[in-house]
Amino acid sequence: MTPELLSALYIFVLAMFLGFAVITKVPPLLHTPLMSGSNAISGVTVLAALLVTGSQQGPLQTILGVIAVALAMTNVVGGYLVTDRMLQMFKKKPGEK
Amino acid sequence: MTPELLSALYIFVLAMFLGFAVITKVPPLLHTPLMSGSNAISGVTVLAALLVTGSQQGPLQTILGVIAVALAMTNVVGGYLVTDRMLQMFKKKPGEK
Amino acid sequence: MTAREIFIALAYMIAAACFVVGLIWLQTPKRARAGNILSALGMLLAVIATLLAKEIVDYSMIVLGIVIGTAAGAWMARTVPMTGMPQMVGLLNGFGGAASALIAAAEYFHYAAGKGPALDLTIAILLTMLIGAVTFSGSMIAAGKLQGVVNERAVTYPFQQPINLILALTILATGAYLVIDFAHPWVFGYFIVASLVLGVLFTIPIGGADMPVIICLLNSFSGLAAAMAGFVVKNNALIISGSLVGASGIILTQIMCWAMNRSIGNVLFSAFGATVTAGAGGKSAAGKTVKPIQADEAAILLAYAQLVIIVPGYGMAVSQAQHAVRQLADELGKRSVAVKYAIHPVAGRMPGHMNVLLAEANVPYDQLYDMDQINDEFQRADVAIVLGANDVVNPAARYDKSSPIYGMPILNTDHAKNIIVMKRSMNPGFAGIENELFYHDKTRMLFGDAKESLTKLINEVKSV
Amino acid sequence: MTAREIFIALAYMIAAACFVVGLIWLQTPKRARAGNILSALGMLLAVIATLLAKEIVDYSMIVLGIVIGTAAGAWMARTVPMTGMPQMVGLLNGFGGAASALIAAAEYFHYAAGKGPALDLTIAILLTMLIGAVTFSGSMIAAGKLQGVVNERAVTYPFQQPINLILALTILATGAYLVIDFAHPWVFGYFIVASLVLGVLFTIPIGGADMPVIICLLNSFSGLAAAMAGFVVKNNALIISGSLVGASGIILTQIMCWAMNRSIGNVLFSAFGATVTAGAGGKSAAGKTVKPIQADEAAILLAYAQLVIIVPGYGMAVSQAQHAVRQLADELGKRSVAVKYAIHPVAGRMPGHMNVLLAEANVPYDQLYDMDQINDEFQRADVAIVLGANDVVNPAARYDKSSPIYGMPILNTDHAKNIIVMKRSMNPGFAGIENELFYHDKTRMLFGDAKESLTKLINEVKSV
Amino acid sequence: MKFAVPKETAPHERRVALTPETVGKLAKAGQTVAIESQAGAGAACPDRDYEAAGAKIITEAKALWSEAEIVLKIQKPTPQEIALLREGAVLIGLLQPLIHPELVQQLAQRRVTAFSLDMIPRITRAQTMDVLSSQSTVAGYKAVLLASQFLPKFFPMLSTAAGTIAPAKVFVIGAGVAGLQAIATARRLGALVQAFDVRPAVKQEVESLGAKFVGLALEEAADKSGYAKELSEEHKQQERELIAKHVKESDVVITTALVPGKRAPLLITKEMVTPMKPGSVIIDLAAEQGGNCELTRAGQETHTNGVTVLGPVNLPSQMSFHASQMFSRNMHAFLHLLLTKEGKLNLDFNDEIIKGSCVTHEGKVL
Amino acid sequence: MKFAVPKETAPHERRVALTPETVGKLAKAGQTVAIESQAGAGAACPDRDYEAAGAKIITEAKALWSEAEIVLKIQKPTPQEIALLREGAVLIGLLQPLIHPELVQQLAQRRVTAFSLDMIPRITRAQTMDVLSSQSTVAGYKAVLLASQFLPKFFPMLSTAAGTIAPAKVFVIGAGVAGLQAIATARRLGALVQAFDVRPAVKQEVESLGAKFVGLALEEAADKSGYAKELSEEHKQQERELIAKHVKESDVVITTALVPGKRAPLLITKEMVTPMKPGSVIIDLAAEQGGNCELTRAGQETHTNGVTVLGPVNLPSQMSFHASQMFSRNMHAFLHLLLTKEGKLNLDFNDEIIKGSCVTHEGKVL
Ligand SMILES: NC(=O)c1ccc[n+]([C@@H]2O[C@H](COP(=O)([O-])OP(=O)(O)OC[C@H]3O[C@@H](n4cnc5c(N)ncnc54)[C@H](OP(=O)(O)O)[C@@H]3O)[C@@H](O)[C@H]2O)c1
Ligand SMILES: NC(=O)c1ccc[n+]([C@@H]2O[C@H](COP(=O)([O-])OP(=O)(O)OC[C@H]3O[C@@H](n4cnc5c(N)ncnc54)[C@H](OP(=O)(O)O)[C@@H]3O)[C@@H](O)[C@H]2O)c1
Ligand SMILES: NC(=O)c1ccc[n+]([C@@H]2O[C@H](COP(=O)([O-])OP(=O)(O)OC[C@H]3O[C@@H](n4cnc5c(N)ncnc54)[C@H](O)[C@@H]3O)[C@@H](O)[C@H]2O)c1
Ligand SMILES: NC(=O)c1ccc[n+]([C@@H]2O[C@H](COP(=O)([O-])OP(=O)(O)OC[C@H]3O[C@@H](n4cnc5c(N)ncnc54)[C@H](O)[C@@H]3O)[C@@H](O)[C@H]2O)c1
Repeated sequence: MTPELLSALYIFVLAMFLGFAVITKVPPLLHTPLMSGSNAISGVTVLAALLVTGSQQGPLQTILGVIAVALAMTNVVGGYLVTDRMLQMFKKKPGEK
Repeated sequence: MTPELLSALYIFVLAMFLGFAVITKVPPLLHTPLMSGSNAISGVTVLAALLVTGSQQGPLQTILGVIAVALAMTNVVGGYLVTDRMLQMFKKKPGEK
Repeated sequence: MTAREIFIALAYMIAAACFVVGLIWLQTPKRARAGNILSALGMLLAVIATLLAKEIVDYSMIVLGIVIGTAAGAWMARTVPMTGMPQMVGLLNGFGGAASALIAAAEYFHYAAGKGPALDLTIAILLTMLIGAVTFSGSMIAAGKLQGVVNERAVTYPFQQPINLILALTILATGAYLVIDFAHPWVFGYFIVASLVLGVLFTIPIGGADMPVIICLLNSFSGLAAAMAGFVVKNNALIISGSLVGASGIILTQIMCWAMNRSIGNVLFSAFGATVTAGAGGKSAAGKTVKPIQADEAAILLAYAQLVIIVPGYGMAVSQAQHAVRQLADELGKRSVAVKYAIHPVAGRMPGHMNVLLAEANVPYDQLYDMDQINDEFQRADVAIVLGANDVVNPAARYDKSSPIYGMPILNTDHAKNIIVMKRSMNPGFAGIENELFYHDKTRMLFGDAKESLTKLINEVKSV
Repeated sequence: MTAREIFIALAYMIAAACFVVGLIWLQTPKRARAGNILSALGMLLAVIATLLAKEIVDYSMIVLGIVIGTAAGAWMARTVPMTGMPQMVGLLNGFGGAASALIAAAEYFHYAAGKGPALDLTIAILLTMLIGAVTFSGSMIAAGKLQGVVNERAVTYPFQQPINLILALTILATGAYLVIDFAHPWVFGYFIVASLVLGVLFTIPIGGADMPVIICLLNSFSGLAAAMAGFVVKNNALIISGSLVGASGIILTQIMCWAMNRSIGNVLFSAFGATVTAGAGGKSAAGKTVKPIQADEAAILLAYAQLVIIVPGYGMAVSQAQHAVRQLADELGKRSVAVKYAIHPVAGRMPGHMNVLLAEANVPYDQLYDMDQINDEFQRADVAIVLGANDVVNPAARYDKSSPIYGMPILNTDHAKNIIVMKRSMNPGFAGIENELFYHDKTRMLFGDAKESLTKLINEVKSV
Repeated sequence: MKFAVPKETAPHERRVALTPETVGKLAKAGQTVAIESQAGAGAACPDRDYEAAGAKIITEAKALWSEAEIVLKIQKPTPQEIALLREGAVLIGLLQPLIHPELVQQLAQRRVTAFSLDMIPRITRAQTMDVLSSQSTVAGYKAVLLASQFLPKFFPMLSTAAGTIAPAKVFVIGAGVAGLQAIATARRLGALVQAFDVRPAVKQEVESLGAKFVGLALEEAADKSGYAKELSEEHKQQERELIAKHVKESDVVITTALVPGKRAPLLITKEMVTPMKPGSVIIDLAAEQGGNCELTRAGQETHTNGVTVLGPVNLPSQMSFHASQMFSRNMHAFLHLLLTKEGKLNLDFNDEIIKGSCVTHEGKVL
Repeated sequence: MKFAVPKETAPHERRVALTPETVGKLAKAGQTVAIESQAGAGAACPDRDYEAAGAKIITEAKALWSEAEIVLKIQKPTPQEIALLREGAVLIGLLQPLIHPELVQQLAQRRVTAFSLDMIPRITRAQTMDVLSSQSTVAGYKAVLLASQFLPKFFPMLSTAAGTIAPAKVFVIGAGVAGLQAIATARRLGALVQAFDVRPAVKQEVESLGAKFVGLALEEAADKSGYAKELSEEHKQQERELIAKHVKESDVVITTALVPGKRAPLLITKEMVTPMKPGSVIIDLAAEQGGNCELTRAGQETHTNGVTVLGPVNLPSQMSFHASQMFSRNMHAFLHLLLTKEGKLNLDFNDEIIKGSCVTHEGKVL
């Protein structure tokens, strides 16, 4: 176990903590948008895919990588757009103070 | 800038985030106990003092270190005990459901 | 450390901050949209920063992947019908899991060709593969169930437990083998297949009604997969965002289960999900089901309405909820929701029963409407609240000649766009007969004593 | 990595978790004590883990330091009177800062003896020194002001701004010098002295009433100092806990300022703190001051009371707060607080004015007490709420022969242990005269329309 | 059809069977309505309003009666009036056929089709024509006001510079329609209200008005139709003790206990009244059915030991405008049942309501 | 000291100056109290209660009057009664000296020390002895009940199977003590209440009872002492139009407008009454001071176009028990001021209250 890995683990644990702390009482009407929004974030794996694809490790890696990029990108783009569509119902009413 | 430092910075930033996220709306009556409680935590610097004192870097370091241990330990022990005294007023009443 | 590296590190931190704040904002209706947009901007920043990384030397393939992914994502999001949203989310989630799995595979072959990675890296790669694959296959089944492509009932099969055990052992064994000796593509292949099968077997025994919860859980998994991938490619942004999603997803799953009055364990491992709708509510003797609603959701429905009509009945009197209902009306009034009371001639147990109580609570007379004045307005109402009333809103009075209340004029509550019924149980009212209104598509039941429910509702409306 | 190291890393993580959860629990009265204990356990674990670290080779001095520190801390905590708590916290905080500064000094001399540390380490040492020293001297001044040892008024002196500027430049210059060339103990000495002076100058111009806020800010600093020390000794537990305290301390400072209706900037840089109490409330023409209270604090006072007596007056009628007050009473009743209403014979503007309204709100008759029945009970009341009443609780009626209300019997509100007055302003009532009750030591003013204040109060009581 | 509304001739009767509002509705539907001059005077409905609504004002009562096809009344007609009716005419009103068999006999002889509104079965569909409910509502409300007029005390609690006034204690016996309305009204005025009844459902109903229910509600005391029935001797004893206790402590007692078709139960004896505080008031709404209190004299005011006992007769008539309005709307709902869309008479004796309320038809007593 | 409480002899007066409760307090303080037999009968205070409280019951009025050192009355005494008084005796009651100068003259001649409770200055300290306030409270409450007795309508809104009953509209003119109490009582019964007054402070006071204030409150209409004063001609015109509009729309009008020492302002003319709905009721509480309505006849009931106008005289007497209780407590508070701790008379003419309320002393009119 390298100190590097140890630090990464610390980061992992802290981020988990943050994740737990961040979600509190969500009204059920927002369960689906919230899930969908955080699903889009989980598409962050696209970063790893980019690194794999771009670093020319070999043709196999590049092919797997480019598929991964495409899939993860679909997840990210689709995820954010779908969430936004769901959330349009909360547009502010004109009369509201 | 070493990767080690970078990780330490990440940890620092994440912990700051966590610190921000953790404090929400505190009733004024709890301002002082909360401050006092977190003051006790800030005595965590005792860990550094222990390391300095115990690692026999030299007589000067040891002397500075032992003073630091004593001060930080006062902070820790005094802080927690004082906080506890302040909080005794929130003991559950017998009649309460 | 170069300036570029510092920029990248900074960008990652900002992106992480965007994700955190975005998630927080997504929890209140008012800022949810902004939160989503902020989160998306964070992602954009993270992607741009990554593209600047010195490891990346060739952009051609990357562009290809990005273009395809963006196009596909945009198209899917544009075309999916509102009703298809949940399965869409499931599908996308599966893609994310698959991407992580593919990265694990790529890295596997990368290292398998060389001298094999360090222990921690091996474990990271295997975990990424396992979780990614489970996420992928599980999400596909879940989406399929919601879409109706896969049998949406809870599928049970013989020897379920032994099969699961064998599967788990297979994964463990192949994993251990690979840890000891890395370069065995066939063993890795077994590992992949076993992981995919695990995802399927994990999801298939769960009924369609519980799928949203499962997708949420799988979403948490895909976050974890991303975090593991972060360990593999040594990228802190991935670790942070991935574990953020992993943790928040689990909390959200928990909250969703609470909202259904179930535990996670119950959702995952019981045969309760055997019918499509059972998870969502109770069932009447005749097989009709009612849909319950919680105060928080009802509050949102009310807060975003234009016109709310309250139909008080004997239950309001029994629970002495007159003051509470006025308060709710006041609270809605502050949000410029119009509130009217529909007073049925025989609501309660004596002539003028509702008037006595509402006057006590100082409800202005000009908010009270009698049946003839208001019956045509129900169709314009976004929500009708049936507050401890029953017979006076029973549609059977209109057509069921055998009913003891046949011929009594009733309030057209069923014409409203949404109906929230507040009562304690499914017990009948004075006439002792069932009320089909409660089983109506548009009706949601807020069970509990009227006064207590109202108190909750007021709090929730305030916090919306 | 050895098993010992893994254990230590694990222990640190658990300790960090204890701190986080402890801080969260400290925010609700119910779990505050448990939170503090949890946090203390975390600290114990962290200390034990550190003692196991392989860097530590000699324990004798450590034991000495620990024994002294523990004894001192325990003794101080035991003996400090309740009223001395704030300065005690300030003092302890200063100790924490001093410890960090001492570590920086020790490390400085350690590295100065050798070939000098890397750039990042140099900066970390200097920052630890700077923040630690500022925390120390600032806390000492703050504690001194609260104790009355140091002049508690806001001390201003000529050329304040230029002096501060020179000081800042000194620190910057010596710091830069040390970064370039590390081994110059005298320069380091200047740096220390300048830092200490900065702490003094930072605190001395701020008035005694604002000291709690300043101590909170300094507490945040001492957390940062600990975090910096973590960078120096390369210890993640320090970084995490230190920055946790640093960040939460800033938020808490912000919240405390809000509670005083001030901004942080205003507290730090205005001459507003010139008198002892000005920060805490308004002032009457005669120089007397009133102490405001916010709904959340009032709620805690009420929620933990045994007996609350409500004194309604004309203001309740004007704001039509009768329903709200009954709700508050109900809410308190649920928490088994006894609630009584004290009805003065001439409260309001017509005979029976209060009765009419309270009956409308369905307040049970047996909670209403007239003056003769309740006047002796006030001394047993934990809180008396004066709800838009004024003349009927004015003690001047008892002894001030020149007062137009002299001779009128009044409610003994001033005998209660705490008094919360709810009115909109300091305006007088019907008789047009000042009311000294409002300036009483035990009295806190909850300004605002009675109904609105009550609504807030009800919410807060629910959430206590 | 030709409708006729005569002026009520019973003493102290100020109501009228149709108000101008209902007359207007009938006229619009093409019916002819004749009103006796000054018929609505006591109910604040002047002749000009009837004319404006489309009615014909008839000064001559004889002409009115003899020309009418349907006569709408509140109180039962006198023999003289019946004698004026055409054969086959329809008469609707509060006829109380069980109490007045001789009247029924005469109506049958004249081959009049007579409906008694008090005989309408109390089913859900009949609620709009339920005159017993509507008039009881008035009586219950009015009973409290009557009590407040005689009681030398305030109803509400008042804290004043001249001392604190204790709230009046009101005890309501029998919480049917009138009793519940009395409870509600007394509570409105700020009194402390307690109520007693024998039917079990009543407890919750009383509490739903914020008042207190006293005593044991006995399961057996209600029959299927929701009316009260008579009690066993043992329960009667318990009931007596309970009532005695609460009567003694009360400032106002309002009794409404009835058992259909029987003399009203005697619930308050002279002995129970004696220990009451001087100035207290008892309002006996059951006076016409014999009274719930031993001291009640229907239509009279008696004083015993400083306690006033009132046995008001026809209280609704004292609030003639709204009592008439409600009666008139009930009547309109009932007519709706008797007439076809085109406005012709169409008696469907399979209909529960028509069957239940018809007293005589084609010479036969039903 | 020897106190005496005669039976009130004015017609319809049912109150009594001291209730047994207060008699008990005086007796405990060592005073002798003589009560004329049956003095409290009208106020539900039987002789036995007085005896129990320590009073002597005197059957012979003459003896009572002539032996007393302090006589406590409600209404002014008759000349015959005054003639019976001992020289130097003290008489306390509602003497209205400005209206009855001849009475004052006679008292002075008899060298009686007379206090008129209506002359007590309305300062804070005097609130406990303010009989005008306490009796106005009763009058305001009673006025609404009186209206409800005559109005052929419900006060509250009721939705029933026999249609929806609209709430009664009540208009209160003059929102002093009586007016405010009337507003509160009418609101309790569920009426829609509007009120009008000329004093500016009244708007908020009316709203503090949940009712609606109409019209412009004019700054100038109140003098320092808080009483109303007369208005300028222009404002009177505006006032008339406003009142006419609201009177027309109302079911019940209650007027209480007074200007101290003057005839009550005439606010409602015959023309304003004519367009009112038949059945409407006007209660004029200012009847004794000449009336706020042109049609008012003090103590009588008049009917015009179906509108009933009542000018009740001495309404508090109709709620004799509590009116007496409040009066008696006021009286006790006043006596507290006149007597030393030992119970001896001690008149401190520097005291604002004693000075203000004393009418005659040692043969002089003050
Ligand atoms: N107005 C009159 O003059 C009069 C007179 C006699 C009869 N009636 C009859 O009474 C009926 C009135 O209809 P309605 O709709 O007002 O009442 P209803 O049909 O009797 O229904 C009342 C409903 O309120 C619910 N409830 C009772 N207590 C409650 C509480 N504490 N909190 C929440 N809900 C509560 C009950 O359901 P749960 O038990 O599940 O909570 C019940 O279904 C009609 O049938 C009418 O004919 C009226
Ligand atoms: N009861 C009677 O019969 C009668 C008759 C005539 C006169 N009085 C006199 O009236 C007085 C009654 O005493 P009191 O203590 O009831 O009333 P008060 O002395 O008049 O005081 C009322 C207080 O309520 C506050 N207030 C007004 N509106 C408010 C709102 N919307 N929300 C919160 N507070 C509000 C006012 O302060 P802010 O403006 O600062 O909010 C005021 O100081 C006595 O002096 C009595 O002599 C009584
Ligand atoms: N289904 C409907 O639509 C409908 C319509 C009208 C009335 N009702 C119901 O019918 C019931 C009777 O109404 P009502 O007012 O005409 O009844 P009522 O006038 O016949 O009797 C009045 C009350 O006296 C009570 N009583 C009888 N004997 C008693 C005794 N010995 N001691 C105490 N109380 C005694 C009865 O229980 C009843 O509540 C009520 O519950 C009413 O709600 C139903
Ligand atoms: N300070 C005290 O302790 C104390 C004690 C008692 C009364 N008061 C106050 O004194 C005031 C007078 O009380 P009151 O009831 O004896 O007054 P009142 O009986 O003399 O008059 C009754 C009301 O009629 C109004 N009025 C007069 N002329 C009018 C007109 N032309 N049009 C409309 N309204 C007209 C007056 O403004 C007053 O409100 C009240 O405000 C009362 O609160 C004060």
